[in-house]
Amino acid sequence: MSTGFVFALAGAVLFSLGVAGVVLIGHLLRRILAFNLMGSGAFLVLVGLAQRQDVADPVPQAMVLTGIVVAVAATALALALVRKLHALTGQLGLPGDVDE
Amino acid sequence: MTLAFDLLLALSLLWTAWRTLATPRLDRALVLFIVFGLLMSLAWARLAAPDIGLAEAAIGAGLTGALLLDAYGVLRRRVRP
Amino acid sequence: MSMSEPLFDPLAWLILLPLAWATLAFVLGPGRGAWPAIAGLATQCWLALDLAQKVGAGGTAAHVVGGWGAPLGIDLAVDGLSAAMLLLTQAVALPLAIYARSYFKPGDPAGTWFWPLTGFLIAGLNALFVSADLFNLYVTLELVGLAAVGLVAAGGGAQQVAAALRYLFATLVGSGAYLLGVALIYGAYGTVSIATLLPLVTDDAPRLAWIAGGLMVAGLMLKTALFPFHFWLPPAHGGAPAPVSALLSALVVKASFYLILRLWLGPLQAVLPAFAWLMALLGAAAIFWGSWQAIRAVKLKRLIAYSTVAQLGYLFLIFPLLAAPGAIHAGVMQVFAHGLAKAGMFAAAGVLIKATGQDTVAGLAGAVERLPVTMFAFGLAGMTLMGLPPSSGFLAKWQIIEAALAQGHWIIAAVVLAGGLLAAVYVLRVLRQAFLMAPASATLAPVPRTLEWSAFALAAASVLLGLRGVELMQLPGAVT
Amino acid sequence: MKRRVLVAFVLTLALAFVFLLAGAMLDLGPTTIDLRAPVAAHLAQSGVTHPVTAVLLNYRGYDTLLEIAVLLVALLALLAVVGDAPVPPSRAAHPVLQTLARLATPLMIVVAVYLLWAGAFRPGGAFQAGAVLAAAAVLLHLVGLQPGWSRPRLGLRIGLAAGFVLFLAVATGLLTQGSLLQYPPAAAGVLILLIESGLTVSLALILASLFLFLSREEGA
Repeated sequence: MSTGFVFALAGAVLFSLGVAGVVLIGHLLRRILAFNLMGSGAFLVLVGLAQRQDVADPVPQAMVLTGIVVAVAATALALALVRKLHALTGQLGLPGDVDE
Repeated sequence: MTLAFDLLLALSLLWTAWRTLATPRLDRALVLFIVFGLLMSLAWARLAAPDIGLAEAAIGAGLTGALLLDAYGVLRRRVRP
Repeated sequence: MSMSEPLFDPLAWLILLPLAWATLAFVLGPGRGAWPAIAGLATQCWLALDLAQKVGAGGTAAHVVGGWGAPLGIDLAVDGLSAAMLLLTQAVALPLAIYARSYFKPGDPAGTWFWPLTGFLIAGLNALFVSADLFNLYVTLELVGLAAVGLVAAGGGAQQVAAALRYLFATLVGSGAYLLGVALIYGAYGTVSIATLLPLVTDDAPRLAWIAGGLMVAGLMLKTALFPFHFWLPPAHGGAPAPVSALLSALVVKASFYLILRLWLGPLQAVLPAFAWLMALLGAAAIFWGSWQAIRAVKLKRLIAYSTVAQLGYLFLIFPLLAAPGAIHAGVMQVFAHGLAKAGMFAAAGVLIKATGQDTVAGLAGAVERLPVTMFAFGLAGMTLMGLPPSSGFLAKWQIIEAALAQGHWIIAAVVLAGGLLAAVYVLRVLRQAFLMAPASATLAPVPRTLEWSAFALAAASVLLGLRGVELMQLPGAVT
Repeated sequence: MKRRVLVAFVLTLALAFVFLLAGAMLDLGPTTIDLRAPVAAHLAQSGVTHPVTAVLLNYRGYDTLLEIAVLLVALLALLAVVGDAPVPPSRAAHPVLQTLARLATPLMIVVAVYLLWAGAFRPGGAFQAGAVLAAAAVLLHLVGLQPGWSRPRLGLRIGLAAGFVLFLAVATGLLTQGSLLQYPPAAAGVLILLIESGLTVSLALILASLFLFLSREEGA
């Protein structure tokens, strides 16, 4: 088994864990963490699967660089919303959600 | 040998990720998340992707971690002023 | 101006222009940038029309970004379907921009960054409609999604922020699933170019291609708010300021639908049709559930938002019918009909809320007498949603029924008819309330004329389009 | 009880998905297309010698252009959410920490310039350089030497947008070459360095803004 494959498999698990986290966890900061895990999983699959013969491929690597920047942008916006919600309501969960 | 290292690294990634979501204390979860980012940097180095490794350490673990810790600090202070 | 002059390629300028005026509006500062936006959108309308005429005449348009060509570089391509979407986007955005300029008073916190965010939103939509590269499409999806969330949240109270957060997580998980699908496609085929993938993905595609297709479509369904993934839409579209609700309902949810259709007819045509009846089933469920919730809604904008859930359902009824060319025409006509009518209806609702000071159906008593233009606009838009002739909504539903009966799927025809009746119930509920006598105590705040007439223009266009629908429907005949 | 069932259901679904995906990945043969060859073949005309930078700013530079737009949108959305708020008084950290931060800042600037310059031929580039510069600003903020930002004034807005405007202008100007971002090979290296320099400054400002505009909101 190649390095690329090992991390592609790990990426598949991470992605599923992240999605499950976003769906199941009510606490919003924790949900942001789960979203980031999901993203990291997708990035690992993108590069790992393309490099399953263990030859570096710059194209998916550049795509992941783009993806990381998009993820941090989304995280910052999510945090701004969470902080605003907390300032307005004192809550760290969304109304009507299943709680932890 | 390298396969063993890769497997170990992949398993630690998954374990850290799981603990990040499952650990009951939020501060510990945030620290674990930053550790996760650093492990990701290592994984990128193993995947011959040093550019992503650098970016992950600086942006993924560094900036995202700082944003999260800052938010955590503010939220905790608000709860008990 | 001709295609041989690359400097004036309308395809490139449809992306460059909104990026430029969005950035200009940001540099100009809070609340500024309305006029550059309106001027830019007017030019974009002309560019989109120009492009549609070329494509309608049987041509296609392409732009090889960087000059490399796929699969190394990124290609942009316009066929009839994308030309139609571009046309709708500019045609809806221009009147809404004129509306929004009067809607946001100076200093309104919801309008602080409206213009740059809208510019980036429009740029993202245009870029999405012309992109022929699956990863580039991911970036455009994120651009559209984050701009839309920012517009929903802007200056809002707790409910609006909560709605924006729900929307943000939905849209992020949606694009995350799409991205994993793209990763698998790249792993399986070594390219993300649509044109390059087209001959490669065949009936004996590896299992990974099926999983990729499922992931991409599931993510896009979440972004399109197809039942049962609609949970985020009513609070977001119902809670945002009226011009934002209009942009979101008319255009943003259509973008992810367009992408599903693009994948379905293009690179994943060997894989996706297995899910055709699942799509139609969910579409039918959306029609019934959305209409039922609209009938029960207390708040006016909530009612209109649930009507969007229902109207999106029709779009998914066409998937089992795609063997007949009429099905695509029906889909595009429904996208136009709902886009124009819903933009007009949300705009009219914004006027009514400003005038009555409350967002409830019950508060509308007497509106017909005091705001006849706006109520007429609401009625015209409602006509299109119900599918009454000669509106474009009628044409769209007629086409779906025709395609369904031609292939013996009478059940789809029955769903369309039932959906029209349900729409009549919730539209007439609003109109009946508006015809009631106003309580003597009620006073209406004055509302700028521009708001009333831009709402009217959109709603009237949704009806009048029915008379000129044939030309529009010839456009997507040229799907490549 | 209901919650337990939901958790079990979702986790089972996730696990099933992992197995399905892993199985399909293991089945995979070699790909028909391999982009490594064309990436390497055109490297000489791309203006840089590091393949990842060539993809990021030349072959797929259009992705990067839109990605900067995504960052700007996130910042705009953030500003729209948090609104105007007074800057809270910054809490000064221990003088030793402040001195350390003062010493670290020039060092980080040197690292950023090196990363930017190195990007043409080895790992590095505008994103990493911008992130390091942003980290310097965040560090200064954390020790109380850099107050949070209350509202983006004209100068800051110009700085935030400059990198994107430069990128957009180059992309548009190159339409004369035949299409968006079609660098003439002779000028590609210079143009890419120009774009990256602009991006470094703006990215640093944007990333720092994501932090500094958020952190002032604590007074709310």
